[in-house]
Amino acid sequence: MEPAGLAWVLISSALVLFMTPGLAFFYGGMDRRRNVLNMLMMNFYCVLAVPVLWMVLGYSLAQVPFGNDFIGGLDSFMLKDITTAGDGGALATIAFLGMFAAITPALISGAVAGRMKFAAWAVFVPLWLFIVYVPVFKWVYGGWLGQRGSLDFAGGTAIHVNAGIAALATVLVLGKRRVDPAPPHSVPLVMIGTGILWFGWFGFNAGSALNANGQAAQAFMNTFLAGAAAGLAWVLTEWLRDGRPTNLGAASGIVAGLVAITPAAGYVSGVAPVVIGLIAGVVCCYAVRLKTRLGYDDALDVVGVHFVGGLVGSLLIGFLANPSFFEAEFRAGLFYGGDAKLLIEQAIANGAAVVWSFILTFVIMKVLDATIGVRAEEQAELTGLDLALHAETAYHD
Amino acid sequence: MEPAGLAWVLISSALVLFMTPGLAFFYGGMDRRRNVLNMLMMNFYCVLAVPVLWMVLGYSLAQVPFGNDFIGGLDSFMLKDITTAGDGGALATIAFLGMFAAITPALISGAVAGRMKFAAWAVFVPLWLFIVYVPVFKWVYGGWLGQRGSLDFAGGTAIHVNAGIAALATVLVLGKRRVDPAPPHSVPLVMIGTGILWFGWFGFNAGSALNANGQAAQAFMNTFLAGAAAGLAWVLTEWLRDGRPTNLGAASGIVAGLVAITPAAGYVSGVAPVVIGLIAGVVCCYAVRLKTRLGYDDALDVVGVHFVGGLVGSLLIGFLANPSFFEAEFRAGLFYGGDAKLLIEQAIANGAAVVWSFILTFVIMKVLDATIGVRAEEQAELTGLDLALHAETAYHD
Amino acid sequence: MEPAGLAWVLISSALVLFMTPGLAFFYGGMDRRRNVLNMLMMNFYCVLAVPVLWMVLGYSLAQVPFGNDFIGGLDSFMLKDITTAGDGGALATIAFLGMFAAITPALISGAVAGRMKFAAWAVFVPLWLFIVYVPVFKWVYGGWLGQRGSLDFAGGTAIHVNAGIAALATVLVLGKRRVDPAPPHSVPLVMIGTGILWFGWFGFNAGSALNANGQAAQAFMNTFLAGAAAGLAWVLTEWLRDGRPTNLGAASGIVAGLVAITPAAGYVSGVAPVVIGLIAGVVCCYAVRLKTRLGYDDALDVVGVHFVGGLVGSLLIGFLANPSFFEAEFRAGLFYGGDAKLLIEQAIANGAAVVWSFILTFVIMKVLDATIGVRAEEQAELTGLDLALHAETAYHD
Amino acid sequence: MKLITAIIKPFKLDEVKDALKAANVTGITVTEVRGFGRQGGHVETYRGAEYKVDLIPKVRLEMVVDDVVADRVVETIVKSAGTGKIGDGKVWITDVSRVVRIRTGEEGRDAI
Amino acid sequence: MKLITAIIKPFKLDEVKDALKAANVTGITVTEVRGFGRQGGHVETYRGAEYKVDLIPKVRLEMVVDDVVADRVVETIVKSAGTGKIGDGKVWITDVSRVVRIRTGEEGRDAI
Amino acid sequence: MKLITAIIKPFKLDEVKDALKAANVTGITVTEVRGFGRQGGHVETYRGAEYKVDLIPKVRLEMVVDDVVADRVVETIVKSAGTGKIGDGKVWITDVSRVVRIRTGEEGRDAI
Ligand SMILES: Nc1ncnc2c1ncn2[C@@H]1O[C@H](COP(=O)(O)OP(=O)(O)O)[C@@H](O)[C@H]1O
Ligand SMILES: Nc1ncnc2c1ncn2[C@@H]1O[C@H](COP(=O)(O)OP(=O)(O)O)[C@@H](O)[C@H]1O
Ligand SMILES: Nc1ncnc2c1ncn2[C@@H]1O[C@H](COP(=O)(O)OP(=O)(O)O)[C@@H](O)[C@H]1O
Repeated sequence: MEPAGLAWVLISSALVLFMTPGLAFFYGGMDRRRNVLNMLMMNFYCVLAVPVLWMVLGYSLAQVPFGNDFIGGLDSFMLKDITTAGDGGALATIAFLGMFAAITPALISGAVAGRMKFAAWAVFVPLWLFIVYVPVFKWVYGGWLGQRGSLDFAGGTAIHVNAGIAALATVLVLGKRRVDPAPPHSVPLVMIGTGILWFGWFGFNAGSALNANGQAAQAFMNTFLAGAAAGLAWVLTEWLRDGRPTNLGAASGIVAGLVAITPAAGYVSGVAPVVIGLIAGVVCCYAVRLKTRLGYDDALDVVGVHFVGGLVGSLLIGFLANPSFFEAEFRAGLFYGGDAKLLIEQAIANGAAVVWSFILTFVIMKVLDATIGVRAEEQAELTGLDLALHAETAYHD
Repeated sequence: MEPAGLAWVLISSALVLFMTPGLAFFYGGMDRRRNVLNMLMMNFYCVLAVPVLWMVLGYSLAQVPFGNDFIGGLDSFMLKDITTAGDGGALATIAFLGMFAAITPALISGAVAGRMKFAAWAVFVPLWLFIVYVPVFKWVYGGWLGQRGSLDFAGGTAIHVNAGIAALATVLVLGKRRVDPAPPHSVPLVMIGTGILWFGWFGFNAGSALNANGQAAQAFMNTFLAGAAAGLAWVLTEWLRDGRPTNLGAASGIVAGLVAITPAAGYVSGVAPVVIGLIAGVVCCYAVRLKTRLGYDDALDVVGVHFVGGLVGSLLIGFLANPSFFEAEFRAGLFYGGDAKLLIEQAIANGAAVVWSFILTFVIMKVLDATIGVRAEEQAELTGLDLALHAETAYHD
Repeated sequence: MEPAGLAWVLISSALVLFMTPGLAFFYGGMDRRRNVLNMLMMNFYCVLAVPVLWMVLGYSLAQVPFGNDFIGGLDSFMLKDITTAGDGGALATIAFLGMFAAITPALISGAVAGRMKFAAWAVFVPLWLFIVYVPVFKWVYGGWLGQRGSLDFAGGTAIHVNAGIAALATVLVLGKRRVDPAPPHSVPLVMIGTGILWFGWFGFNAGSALNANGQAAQAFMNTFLAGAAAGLAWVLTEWLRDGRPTNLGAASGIVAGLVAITPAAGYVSGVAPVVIGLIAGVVCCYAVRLKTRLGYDDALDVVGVHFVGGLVGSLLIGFLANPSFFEAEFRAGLFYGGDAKLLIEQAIANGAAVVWSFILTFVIMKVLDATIGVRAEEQAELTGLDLALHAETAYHD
Repeated sequence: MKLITAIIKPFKLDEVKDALKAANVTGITVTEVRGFGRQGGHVETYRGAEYKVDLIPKVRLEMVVDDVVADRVVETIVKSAGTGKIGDGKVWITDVSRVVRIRTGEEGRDAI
Repeated sequence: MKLITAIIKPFKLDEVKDALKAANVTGITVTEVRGFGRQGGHVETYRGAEYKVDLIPKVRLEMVVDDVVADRVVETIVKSAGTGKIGDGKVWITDVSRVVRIRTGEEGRDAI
Repeated sequence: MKLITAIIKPFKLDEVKDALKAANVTGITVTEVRGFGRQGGHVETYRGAEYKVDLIPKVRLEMVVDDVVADRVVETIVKSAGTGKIGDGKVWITDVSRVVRIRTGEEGRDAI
């Protein structure tokens, strides 16, 4: 990797690291005052445990050798044989991917808010990382799904659809909260998280070019436009529908747009990011209501935003992928002279990820429930998880 | 653009994007508890609506063709014909400038705090963008003001003076708040905003070199020194004058210094940034009191900090511009062997911007007031805009 | 410096600037509600005063000429003769080092929380900068300690051990708080600070390579792994010991690991950062209890985290330094084919820094106490420093 | 008229409120308070240091009611606020010599 | 002595405080409370889900006053706190059998 | 039974609480309040503008106690809460006609 590319990948990695605290605040602000620390802890825990696991085994299983169809091997166990070769490019890439591995399970925490035993979460994260995240990541990047020609620039399928559907499985095992949902305990904290997430997402998407080049610049532009367009769409939708434009709507729309553009960021151009953003904003604004229809308790709408948003973006690639713009070798979308093949591959890739992720996440949760138990005690849930599970209270005089 | 320059412009763009949430927290913390979400929403709205407008038409009118005196054209409508050419430099520059377009109207929100109808703001922002920001930006960058030789490195005239005087016009139409000003509802939130703003301002100023070079490095150094010097000057001034050094004083001084150095960042060197910072810090510390003298209700001192600070910095260029240091082709300031010509051009440029911005902002506000009305209902103002306009409350248990 | 290196050093400098507000929130959240603004102000003051002092004299005394054993000279007084030469590399480096100079005294503020007169702090910071920080920094970088072959990549000895032991001296002069310690007034604010600190620390450590190269990439990876491993170690330690995993434990562990890896970041590789992190996490988790044993009132554990963590990391270099990995010319650690020489040099370097820093900090504080007094009035301490010293209150309606 | 003051557990607030509404209590004023009592407190741990918190969050309800219904209202509160666990709280009654509705100036029974 | 308790609208606090000062009330204790009553509450919307908030912010004033002035003080509050709109609040009086000023130990009239 | 209400300085809370425990007061309810009185307020300065804050933080304690101990409890509070400086606060007593422990339904003396 040349120095400029390295500088870009390094700063992008730092931006992605910053996203996990951002996600913690985004979720934590939406949570109850008495549960906010449990939410922050579930997120920070991911960025404590996952990097170590990634260094030891995760990276090796997820990427080495790149050609494997389903899973890597032990060639890079403990980062064996990784040197500063290529001016550090290999190291930077491993760190960059490690940040992704850390934030993906963290995404699920929003769904289980307010009722999961922390000890169960502490075991769930490593299990989910190796059983669900690593294989799906491998399939998509270098593995059978990628080889078939499906596209996922920065992790729409591998990360958002994957974590989003896993969130559904977790809450189905976990069951509903004993207390009614409450309004966000601190909307300003939600907005702090949103600002950090958008800021970090530029590294997440544009950094995925793994170089400082035209594709990175377009991915950057797409991240800018899709986040804005989706936020605007969500706010206008609720303004018309509910009568008021809200901060939480703006925040949710921005995130929905960023999720949707993630798989497409390096493959679409021009007006496409705005189209993707607008569609994702409107669709997710309605999708978050599914839980009341269908009756699953996805506390902070991980399914409605990450699964739905990721799926929308991933499928829209089938229409909007524009290889000629990037002078690159990937299939064109239906609107850019391509045939239905790409759309089909996108459907297959997401279908495969959904099936694997849902089933195995469900199994993991069931096993945990049968062994250590996944649900917090009733008293803890009623009087607050922060005190019961962490012996802390968020705010004092 | 070469890869290193691209990496620098991309990260700088992300930093500027981050500034709008930073500004939201800076203002929101100073606002009342019951109005904070309205303030955050006014700021976030800018970063939702403006990027889309910028992509569609704003950039084209503001920059293409560069040579136009007063306004661009439609050549880049919908970013038509923009490619990844030049390794993505064009795309990065458009995104970078789009961030500036988003934060400029947001600056005005601090003046109208606590009494403006959100629907009016939602219409004001696009109108102001196209009628005031885009033309003034064009005049300064490539247009008649720039051609005459006035200097504005990162937007002292085009952004801060422009938004600052517009803030005055808006509050003159809007009128005073019905309730007395209150102390900041959360000084820590103000400081979070301040930290983000300073951090982002390095991208704002040093990124404006549009390359990773000596000018960028000096602009970076200037942003560091001027922010510090102005914060120090403000704190010492109030310590002597009012008897206490305050956090809000430090925050206000930092921002005043950053505003003042913005137009000069790429044209001054050595001790100059400290001089500019010290002057801006003292002057703005007194300027924020003008509103009580003159009786306009500029809630969070947009005039006193952005208009005055921007003007101070822009005029000081007339004394401190140092082309030989940069081995570049711009006029020298009076203290660096230049004649009064540069100072005069700076005065003309700011004068032109002030006249246009003030008059047209005033007209826009009057038209809005005559049509949809700009002022929130009395009840909303008394009991809180968050609930009345956004059906949200900032903090819950 | 080549453009890519410049871009990396510039963004790294911005990241380090962002760390001081981050530190302010990390400390401020742990402080009492009625003292939080005093804490924020002590930190922000450092980033107002130090940059100006650094530009005027600090840099020159700390680095020019590089060869001096004990202290620099006046050759770069007021940044005299600094040009954009080398594509701005010199300027970027001076700014980068200035950020370090600003945050180092800020580290001490955590120890004196809740009882120090702000006027005394305002004088302490410049005195400590020139009398303690600048010389020790010179010794380590280019001076006699560095020449002897001790290693300190990003400031373990020069910054963390130095500030950590100085914190001990300050509290010994200052005495104990009149009121019992209280729990953190806002754990979410602590976590915001933690997120910013970790994010910024990538610039702190990886930026210290002063180039975008393999060493920067490894330093980045080490910063990632050591922060995570230490956070994990602290959380698991307290989970076993106290029965609960806490957010403050995670935050403290992350910072402890980042402190410990700071001196080693560019000299160790592979599993070493995880080892350093795990050791630092466990050791510091116990070290923070020393104050109750030994009876000094280090309010927010600057000694337990920065002095101990920095020392642990600095000494572990003696075992883990791995020059062959970096194809560089420094001594190898005991586990990498080196002899005890490096470990001895590390001990000498830290010993020298500790003796100088402790004694002179103690003297400075004694002199201040004898002249203007260092301790706030009892009333101020009981009813809150924010109001008494800054005429501000953190939170209002 | 009587003033009924009740200290209850926070998570019981909605239940009690609904029960009171059902019992035709037309107005209640609610205050977040902290209470010390038999329940004792809890311990929080920060960096391994234990902080004994013996004031625990409670909610205080006060309502002015007509004499005749006072006792019934008390029973309603006791029934709806009880969990049987220590810390459920107290209810007490004090006399009110005059009550006025600010909006109308109405007094006594008409004021509530 | 009498204890006068008033529940008012938050934005009326300053007005009422000034009126009471003018009426020589020398001391007031103010509590932020939430109230439920005829006024009903409001609805907040988050992600399209409606949250009915029927406890609305109010301010509670309490002041111990001399018997002879009690009624005048009540009128003062009623006058200054009223907006004529629903939700203005209540004022009520209860008897105080003893009052002490902590600083001096003074009792009764001298204590307030 | 008697209801004792005390307004004290916040930093005195622990001291008073301990003194009351020592005096066998088994339960106390604590509220954060703001007070206006002789003490006057303070001035805060933001961007050079002065804000007069005449409501200063205080803590309100209320406890229902048996008639026989009421006066002793008052003395306990006065002693432990006093600093001799203006702003120390007040204590007052009102009558309670009925008190119930929610958990058990116990009344009167047994309820506290
Ligand atoms: N004598 C009292 N006066 C006022 N409030 C009391 C009194 N005793 C208890 N309380 C309040 O009731 C709450 C519960 O009381 P506690 O003794 O802990 O449990 P229980 O009510 O089950 O006996 C306490 O936290 C306190 O707020
Ligand atoms: N019976 C009552 N006892 C105690 N507080 C009451 C009572 N009724 C009303 N309040 C308080 O007064 C506030 C206003 O009362 P409400 O019935 O809404 O309007 P109004 O006073 O105009 O009839 C309520 O929010 C509540 O805080
Ligand atoms: N008449 C009163 N009724 C209720 N509370 C009062 C009264 N007078 C004072 N207070 C409360 O006591 C606090 C202290 O009273 P203040 O007059 O300031 O000092 P002191 O008690 O020493 O005379 C006030 O802030 C207020 O909260």
